[in-house]
Amino acid sequence: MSELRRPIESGVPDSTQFMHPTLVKNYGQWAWHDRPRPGVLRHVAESGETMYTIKAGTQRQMDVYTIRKLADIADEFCDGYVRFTIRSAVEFMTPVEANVQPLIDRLEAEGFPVGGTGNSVGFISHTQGWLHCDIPGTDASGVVKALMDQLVDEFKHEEMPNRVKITTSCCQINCGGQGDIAINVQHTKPPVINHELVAGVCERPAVIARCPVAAIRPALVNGKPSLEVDEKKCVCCGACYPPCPPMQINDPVNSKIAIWVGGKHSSTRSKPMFHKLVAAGIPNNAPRWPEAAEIVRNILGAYKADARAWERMGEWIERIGWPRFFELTGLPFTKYHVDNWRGGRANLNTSAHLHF
Amino acid sequence: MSELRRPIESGVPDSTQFMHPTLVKNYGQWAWHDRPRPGVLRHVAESGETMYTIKAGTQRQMDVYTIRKLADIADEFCDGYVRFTIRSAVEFMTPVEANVQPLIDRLEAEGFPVGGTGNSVGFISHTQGWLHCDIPGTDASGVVKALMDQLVDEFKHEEMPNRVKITTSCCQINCGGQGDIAINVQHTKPPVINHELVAGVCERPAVIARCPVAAIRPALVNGKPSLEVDEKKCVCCGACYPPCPPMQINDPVNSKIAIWVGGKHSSTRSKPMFHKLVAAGIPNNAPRWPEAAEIVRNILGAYKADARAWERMGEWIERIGWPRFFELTGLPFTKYHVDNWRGGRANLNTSAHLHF
Amino acid sequence: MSKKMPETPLLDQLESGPWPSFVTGLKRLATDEGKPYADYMKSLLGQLELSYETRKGYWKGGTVGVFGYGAGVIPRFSEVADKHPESSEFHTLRIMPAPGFFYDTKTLRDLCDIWAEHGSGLIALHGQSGDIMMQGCRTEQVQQAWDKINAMGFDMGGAGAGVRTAASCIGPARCEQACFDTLKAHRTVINDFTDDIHRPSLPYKMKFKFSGCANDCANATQRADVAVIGTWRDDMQVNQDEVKAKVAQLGRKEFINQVIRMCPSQALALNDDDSLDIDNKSCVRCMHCINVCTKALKPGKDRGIAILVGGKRTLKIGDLMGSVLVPFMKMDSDEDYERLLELAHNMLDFFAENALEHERTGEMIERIGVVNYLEGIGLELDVNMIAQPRTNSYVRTDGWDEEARKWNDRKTNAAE
Amino acid sequence: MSKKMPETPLLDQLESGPWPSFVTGLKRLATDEGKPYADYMKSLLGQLELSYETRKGYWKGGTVGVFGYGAGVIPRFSEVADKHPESSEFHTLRIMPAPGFFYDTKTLRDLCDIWAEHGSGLIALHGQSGDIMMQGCRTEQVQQAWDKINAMGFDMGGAGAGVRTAASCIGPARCEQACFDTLKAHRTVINDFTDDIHRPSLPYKMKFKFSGCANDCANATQRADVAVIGTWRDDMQVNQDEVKAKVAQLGRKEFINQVIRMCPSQALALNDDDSLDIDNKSCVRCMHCINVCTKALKPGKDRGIAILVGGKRTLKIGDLMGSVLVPFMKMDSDEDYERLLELAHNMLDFFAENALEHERTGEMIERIGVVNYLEGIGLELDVNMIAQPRTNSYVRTDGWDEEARKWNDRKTNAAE
Ligand code: SRM
Ligand code: SRM
Ligand code: SRM
Ligand code: SRM
Ligand code: SF4
Ligand code: SF4
Ligand code: SF4
Ligand code: SF4
Ligand code: SF4
Ligand code: SF4
Ligand code: SF4
Ligand code: SF4
Repeated sequence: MSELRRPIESGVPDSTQFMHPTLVKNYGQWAWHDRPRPGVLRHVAESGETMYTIKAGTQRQMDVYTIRKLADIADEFCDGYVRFTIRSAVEFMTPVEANVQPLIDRLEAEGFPVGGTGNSVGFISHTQGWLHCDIPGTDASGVVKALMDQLVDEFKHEEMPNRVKITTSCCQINCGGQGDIAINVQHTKPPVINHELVAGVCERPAVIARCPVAAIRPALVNGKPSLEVDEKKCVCCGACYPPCPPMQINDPVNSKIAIWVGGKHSSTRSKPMFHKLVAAGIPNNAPRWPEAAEIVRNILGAYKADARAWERMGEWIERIGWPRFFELTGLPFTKYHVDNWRGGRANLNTSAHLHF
Repeated sequence: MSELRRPIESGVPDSTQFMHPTLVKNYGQWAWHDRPRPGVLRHVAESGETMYTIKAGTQRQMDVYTIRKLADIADEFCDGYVRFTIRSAVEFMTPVEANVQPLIDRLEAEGFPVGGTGNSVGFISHTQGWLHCDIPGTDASGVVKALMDQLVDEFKHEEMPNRVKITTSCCQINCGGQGDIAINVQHTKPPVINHELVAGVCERPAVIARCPVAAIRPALVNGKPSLEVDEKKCVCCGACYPPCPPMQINDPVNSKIAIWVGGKHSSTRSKPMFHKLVAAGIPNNAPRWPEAAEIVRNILGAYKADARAWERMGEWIERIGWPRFFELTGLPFTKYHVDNWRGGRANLNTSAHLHF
Repeated sequence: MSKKMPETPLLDQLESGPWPSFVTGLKRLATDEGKPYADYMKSLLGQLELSYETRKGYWKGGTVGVFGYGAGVIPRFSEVADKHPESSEFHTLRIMPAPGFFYDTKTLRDLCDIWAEHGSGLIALHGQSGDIMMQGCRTEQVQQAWDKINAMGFDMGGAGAGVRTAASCIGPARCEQACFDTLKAHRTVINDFTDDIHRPSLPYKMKFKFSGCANDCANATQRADVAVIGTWRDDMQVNQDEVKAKVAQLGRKEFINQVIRMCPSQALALNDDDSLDIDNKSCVRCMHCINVCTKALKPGKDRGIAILVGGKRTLKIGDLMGSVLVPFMKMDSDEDYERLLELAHNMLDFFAENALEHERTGEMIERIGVVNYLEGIGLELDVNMIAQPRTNSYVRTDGWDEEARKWNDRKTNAAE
Repeated sequence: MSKKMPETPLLDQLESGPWPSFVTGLKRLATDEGKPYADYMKSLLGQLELSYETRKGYWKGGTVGVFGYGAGVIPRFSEVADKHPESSEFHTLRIMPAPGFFYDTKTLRDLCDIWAEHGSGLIALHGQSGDIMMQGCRTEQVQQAWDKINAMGFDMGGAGAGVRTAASCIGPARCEQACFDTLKAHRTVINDFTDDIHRPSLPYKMKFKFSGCANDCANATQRADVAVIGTWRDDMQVNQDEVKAKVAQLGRKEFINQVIRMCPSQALALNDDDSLDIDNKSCVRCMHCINVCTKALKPGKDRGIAILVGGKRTLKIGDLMGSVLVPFMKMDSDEDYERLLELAHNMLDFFAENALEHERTGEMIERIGVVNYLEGIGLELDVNMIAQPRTNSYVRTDGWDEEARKWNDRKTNAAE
C-alpha cells in the first residue's frame, strides 16, 4: 500500500543535472553581461563562451498544456533546458546567437510576451487569492492579469529609469512582499464576529494574542463564551482572522485596495526600503480593478517621465521629495499617510530639508 | 521700598541700539563673506561696505575684570560695540581693515585666543557643573578649560575638515546639547537612596513618574514610607535625582564620563543627527580629566587626518563606516554600543552595506 | 456524461488582453473532457466565478498530509461545496525545486503527467517562497501524487511552524556578480534541515534565502529569517580602459551623474583623465557602480558572505528587515559551507528554545535584544552589525572595562 | 579683617595653559580685597575646591525670587555652609540679552558695576539657552540687583515650567544667508510671552529658537520646542561666472567632490563648460553648496520660514528632534510676524491644556499623534511634514474618501 511508503527525504535536488551544459561548464566563471535588446541577456564567460537568455512572461498559475508548450520550445531551441525566475518569468537559454530571434518570435507567437529584463516593468509577484487561499480579501491572479495586460508594453521595453518590481497581496499579511509598487488589500472596518462559530472553532487565547493592539477581549455573548472587539482600538489588520475564521474581516465593500510605493529589497545604492502607503480606499473592483490599475499607471507614468537613470521608485521619490510625488501624481495626501504606529516618529521630517 | 517695585516687563531689548552702525546700515543687505585668516570673517554688503569680525575665545564664566577688559578693547577698536556668539565666543567687529591685525595682537596679548571660525574647533559649549548646578556629576568649567588648553591650536587654525562643535554636560540631562563630540557624565550604578531624607523632601509619585523604565517603587523602609529601585531595570539615567535629591545618583567613582560623537544640529547636507556613544567608563578625573581629553584628541586626530573637506564628524563616520571609526581610533566596541532602548532596531544595519 | 461548463461572465473578462491568461488555462483544463480533472476544474471555475461575483473567498483549511510528514500539503476545503461539489477539496502540494529553479523538459513533462493524473492539472511555478505548487488535489489522491513526485527525486516543501522552502538567486550558474555559490549553500543548508521542514515543531516558521550579492535578487534581506548575501572584503576589480570607454559612451556629465553622484558612500571620484578613483575603504559593496559598468568593474577576489537575520512581513509588529549578524565569512571550501550549516543549526536551535509561540526570529530578537541573541548562538559582536551606536544614555555601563577588555583581547588575538 | 584665601591646589591646576582661566577670574575677585564680593568668592573657591577633591557637587535648590515674578532666579544654597559660610547662598539671575547677543560697552560696564555691588562679580555670557547669567547673589541682594538691571532695560529670563529665554542667530545683522529677520521674530514672539516667562504655569518648559537658514546656527531643531528656520521657495540665485571661478580654484575633480557629490539630493550637476546645472525641484535647501560657494550661490528671493516642533534633550524617552509642522510662511510684512505670533500662541495654549505634567511639546505630540496636534492648533497637513508616509498597514482608513476630498478641495481652492 502506497499509504505506508516512507518518503525519501531527499531535500532539494542537485541543480547541475538540470542546467544547460554551457552553464555547467562556465559555472562561476562569468565575466560580464549586457542586454542586446529588451528581453535578452548576453552573459559572456571568462572562457569567451556566451549564453543568451530570452525571458518571457507567464501566468504563473499554469495548466499542464502551458507548461508542456514551454517544454516544447525549450526542446526546440535550448537543448531541453529551461528555468524560471524568482518572479515566475520563464528563461530560455541558448549559447547559439542564431536561436535568439526565432525563439523570441516563437514565444510571442505562442502568447508569451518577451521582456522583463533590465529597466523594464517585471512580472508582478503573485499570491494565491480566491483561487486557493483561505483568507484572501481579493484575487491575485486576476489582479496580476488585469495589470499586466495594461503594462505589457512596459514589460517588453526597457524604458523605465530602473527595474520596476510590482507586487500584489490579497490580504494584509503581504505574502507578495515589498515592491516598487504594491497593490494590497486594506481592510477598513473591524472584523464582524460570527459568535455562533467562535465557541466551536476558535482558540480564544491564541486569537487574543495575535492582535497587535490588544483590541480583542473575551466576552459572553448570548450566554456563550465569545470575543468582542474594541472598535476604537482596532486597526483593521486582519491578523485575528487566520487563527479565528469567525472574526470575519473580509467584506465585499469594506475590504479595499491600497497602493504602496518605494519598497526595495536590494541593497544597491540605498539601503533596502519598505514600501510606503500612497493611496487607499480603492474599490476591490473585480474582475479588472480599473481604479487600482489607473493609479498604478499614473504612478508609473510619473516615475518614467521624471526619474533619472538607475533610480528605483523609492530613490526617485526621496530625491524629488514626497511633496512633489503627490503633486506629480495628483494623489491626495491625508492624515492616514502620517505614520502613527510604533516608532512612527522616525517617519517625520526631523530636519529643515524641504521640497518646494 | 524696592521690595514693592513692580518689574518693567520689557522683554528683550531692541538689538539695533547695540549694533555697530555699519551693521545697522547694511542690515539684511549682506552679499557674501569669506575668511581672510582664521579667526577673521569678512562680510561684504551689497553696498560694498565691509565688516571684519575678529573672533576670540573666552572662559564664559567671566569675572567683571575680564568683561571690562573686553569692553576696553571694543572701545579702542570697534567704536564701543561687541557681541558674543551662541557658543560664548566674543566677536569684535570693525569696518576698518587696518584695525584687524592690531586687534588680533591685542586680544592675543590679553590672553584671548583668536580663532574659532570656519573649519576650526570652536569653543566648547559650557554648562554649570559644580560651580552652580544642584545635580552635577562633574564640573563643566574645568572640563572645558582642561580641554581647550589642549585644543587651542585647533581653535586658532582652520585645519579641520569642517567646523567641530564640542559640548560638555555635567549630567545626563545634557544641557550642553548634541555635539560633534560630547563629553558627558554617565552614571554607572543605580541611585543609592537616602531613606532618611525621602520622607522629608520627596514627592514620591512625582519621582516614580520620572523614571523612564519604571524601576522605582514605593516601599516601607524601617517603617517609614520610602522608595526602592529595581536594580535590574535601572538604566542609571539620574532622572530621579532632580525631583528627589535623596536618590543619590552622583558618586565620585561610579559617575563616569562618556564620550559621544557625530551629533549635528545643522540641516546642512545631511539631516540633523544625534550624537552616538563611543566611549564610556572614563574616570571623572578632576582637575584636568586627562583620560577624557586623550580620547577627544584621539578622535579629533582621526577625523582631521581622514575626513574630507566639509564632512562633519558624523558624516565622515557614516561614509567610512563605524568599523573603520573604531579601527582608526582604536576604541573598543562593546555590547553597550548596541542600542537596546525603544526603537533601537533602527540603529541596526538592515542592509548588505558593509565596510571592510 | 460530463458536467456542464459553468457560466463565468466575470472571469471571461480576464481572457482578453495580451498577457497569458490563467482563466484560459483553467478553461482549457475544464473543457479537456475525459480527463480526470475536467469536471474538477469546471467546479473550481464555478466557485471562483462566485468569488468574483461576491468578492469573497470560499476556502477553509483543515488537515491533510502524507505519510511520514507533518507538513507540505496546504489543505483547502470549499465552503460552497453544496454549489460546487467536485472541487470541494482542492489541496496544494508544495514541492521544492532544484535551487535556481532549473529544469530539464523531461522533468517538467513528468510533473505535468503526474498532475494530469492525480491533480487538477494546475501548477504554479513558483510560489513566493520558491515552491513548485501542485495546486488542486483531492484528499484521496494526495498520497499517490506525492509518491510519484518523490520518486522523481523531489521532496516536499515547508508549511506551518517549521523550516520553510528556501530560495536562491541563479548565482554562479549564470551571474558574474555571484560572490559565493548560492546554489550549493542553499542545498547544503536545506538538505540538512529536512526534518525541520517535514515535521514542523518550531515556535513559528523559519526561512532561509541566498543572494549572491547585494543586488539581492532572492529578496533575502526582507523576506527571510536568515538571509545569506554575497560580498567581498578586498578592493573591487577595475579595468580602467573599460571605465574610460564607459565615460566616453555616457559622456562625462552623465557618467558623473549615474556613477559618481549615485554612489551611496561617496567612494568614487572621476580623475581628470577619465579613470576612476575608488576609495575601497568607504565603499559599502552596494554593487551600483558594478551594475552600471559591467565590463569595467567587478567585486573583489576575497569573496564570501554576510548573514542578515530577522526579516519578515507584517504580522504583529509591522515589517522587519533582516540586520547584519555576520559581516563576513569565507565560502570557498566545503568546510566553509559546513560552518555556515553549523551556524544555521545554532540559529534554529536557539529559535526553537527561546521564541514565543507564533514569534519569528526577528520578533524574538526585538524582544530579547540582539546582544543576547548573539551570545545565545555563540557569535561575536561586530561593528558592521550596527548602523550606528546608541544615541541615548539609557544603559547601565558598569561592566564597561570588562567588555572593553574582551574586545581588545579579540583584536590582539586576531592580530597575532 | 578679610578672610584668608583658601588653599586650592586642585583648582590651581586650571590656571596654567593657554585658554582663559575661570579660576584666575574667580581668584581675581576673591583677592579684590575690600570689595563686597571678595570674601564671598573666597568661600566659593573653598567649596569648589571641595567639589574637585570629593568629586561631588554641594548645591541644593530652594525658593528665591523677585517681586512680581515667579521665575528667573535660580536659587542655590550650599550643603557645606558650615565649612564655607559666606557663599551659603549663591543664586543666579537669568537676564535676557538683546537678540543676537549685541552689546555696547556702556551696557556691559553697567552690568559689571551692578554685579560688583550686589553680586559675586561673576557673569556668564551666556547660558546655553541664551541668558546673561548673573551668577552668585545672596538672597537679600537679589531684588536690588534686579531693580537696577531691570531699570537698564533688561528683563528676566525663563526658568521652571514656563516659556524660556529664546535664542536667535545673528541673522540679517551680519549674515548674507538669513532668509528672515531672526532678531525681529525673536523679539516679536518673546516680548509677547513675558507673562508666561515670568509666571510659569505650563506643564513644563517651552523654548523658541530662531535660525536664519538651514545651517541652524541657533541649534533650533534639536534644542527648541519651537524652531523657526529660514528657507526659500523659488530657485536659488546663481552667478555662473563665480561658479566657474570656484571650479577653477578647486579644480574640477575637487569641485565635483566637494559640491556635486555632497549635495544630499543629487540636485547638482556640473556642465561640461564648468557651469552649474541646478535642479531646484530636488534641492532641499540644505545650504551646503551655498556655504561652499559664498560668492556664486545664494538662497532664492522668495524667502520665509519653516517651523519645526518638538525638539528637546534626553529626559524620559531620549532625545527628540523637532519635526516640520509648517514648511513655509512668508515673513516679510509686520502682519507676517503677527501670524507667527498667533501660531506661537496657539502652540502654547494647546500645550498648556493638553500636556501632562513634566511633558515637553515633543513628548506630548509623540503621545497624542502629530495629526491630532495639528488639528488642535488649527494647522493643515502638509507633505513636507513627513520624511515618508507610513510603511505599515496598521491603520483604520474608513474615512479615506472624506480625507481625500478635504485635500482635493484645499488644492482646488489654492489653485483658484
Ligand atoms: C533572474 C533573476 C534571478 C533569479 O535567480 O531568478 C535576476 C537576474 C538578474 N538580476 Fe536581479 N534577478 C532577479 C530578481 C531580482 C530581484 C527580486 C525580485 O524581482 O523579486 C531583485 C530585488 C528587487 C528589489 O530590490 O526590490 C533584483 C535586483 C537586481 C538588481 C538591483 C536593482 C536595483 O538597482 O535596486 C540588479 C542590478 C542591475 O539592475 O544591474 C540585478 C541584476 C540582475 C542581473 C543583471 C544579474 C546578472 O549580472 O546576471 C540578472 C539579469 C536580470 C535581467 O533580467 O535584466 N537584479 N533582481 C531574477 C529575475 C526576476 C524577474 O523575473 O524579473
Ligand atoms: C556667530 C554664529 C552665530 C551667532 O549668532 O552666534 C555663527 C556664525 C556663522 N555661521 Fe554658524 N554660527 C554660530 C554657531 C553655529 C552653530 C551652533 C553652535 O555652534 O552651537 C551651528 C550648528 C552646529 C551643529 O550643526 O551642530 C552652526 C552651523 C553652521 C554651518 C553648518 C556647518 C555644517 O556644515 O554642518 C555653517 C555653514 C558653513 O560652515 O559655511 C555656518 C556658517 C556660519 C557663517 C559662515 C554664516 C555667515 O555667512 O556669516 C558665520 C560665520 C561663522 C564662523 O565663525 O566661521 N554655521 N553655526 C555662531 C558662532 C558660534 C561659535 O562661537 O563658534
Ligand atoms: C503560497 C504563498 C503565496 C503564493 O501564492 O506564492 C503563500 C500563501 C500563504 N501564506 Fe504566505 N505564502 C507564500 C509566501 C510568503 C512570503 C514570501 C516569501 O517566502 O518570500 C511571505 C513573506 C515573508 C515572510 O515569511 O515573512 C509570506 C508571509 C506570510 C505570513 C506572514 C508572516 C509574518 O511573520 O508576518 C503568513 C501568516 C502566518 O504564517 O501566520 C502567511 C500565511 C500564508 C497562508 C498559509 C495563509 C494562512 O495563514 O492560511 C497562505 C496559504 C495560501 C494557500 O492557500 O496556498 N504568509 N508568505 C507563498 C508560499 C508558496 C511557496 O511555498 O513557495
Ligand atoms: C544654566 C544652563 C546650563 C548652562 O550653564 O548654560 C542649564 C542649567 C540647568 N538645566 Fe538645562 N540649562 C541650560 C540650558 C539647557 C539646554 C540648552 C538650550 O536651552 O538650548 C537644554 C537642552 C534643550 C532642552 O530644553 O531640552 C537643557 C535641558 C535641561 C533639561 C532637560 C529637559 C528635557 O526635556 O529633556 C533639564 C531637566 C528639567 O528641566 O527637569 C534641565 C535643568 C537644568 C537645571 C535647572 C537643573 C535642575 O533641574 O536643577 C540646571 C540649573 C543649573 C544652574 O544651577 O544654573 N535642563 N538645559 C542653561 C540655561 C542657561 C540660560 O538660561 O541660558
Ligand atoms: S497575501 Fe494573504 S490572502 Fe494572499 S496568499 Fe498570502 S495569506 Fe493568502
Ligand atoms: S483586525 Fe487586527 S486590530 Fe482588529 S481586532 Fe483583529 S487583530 Fe486586532
Ligand atoms: S547638564 Fe546637568 S548638571 Fe550640568 S547644568 Fe545641566 S542639569 Fe546641571
Ligand atoms: S536612575 Fe533613572 S532608571 Fe534608575 S531609578 Fe532613577 S530614574 Fe529610574
Ligand atoms: S543577487 Fe547578485 S549574484 Fe545573484 S543573480 Fe542577482 S546580481 Fe547575480
Ligand atoms: S559598490 Fe556601491 S558603494 Fe562601492 S564604490 Fe560602487 S557604488 Fe560606491
Ligand atoms: S543660521 Fe544661517 S542665517 Fe543664521 S547665522 Fe547661521 S548661516 Fe547665517
Ligand atoms: S542647497 Fe543643498 S540640496 Fe540644494 S542644491 Fe545645494 S547642496 Fe543640494
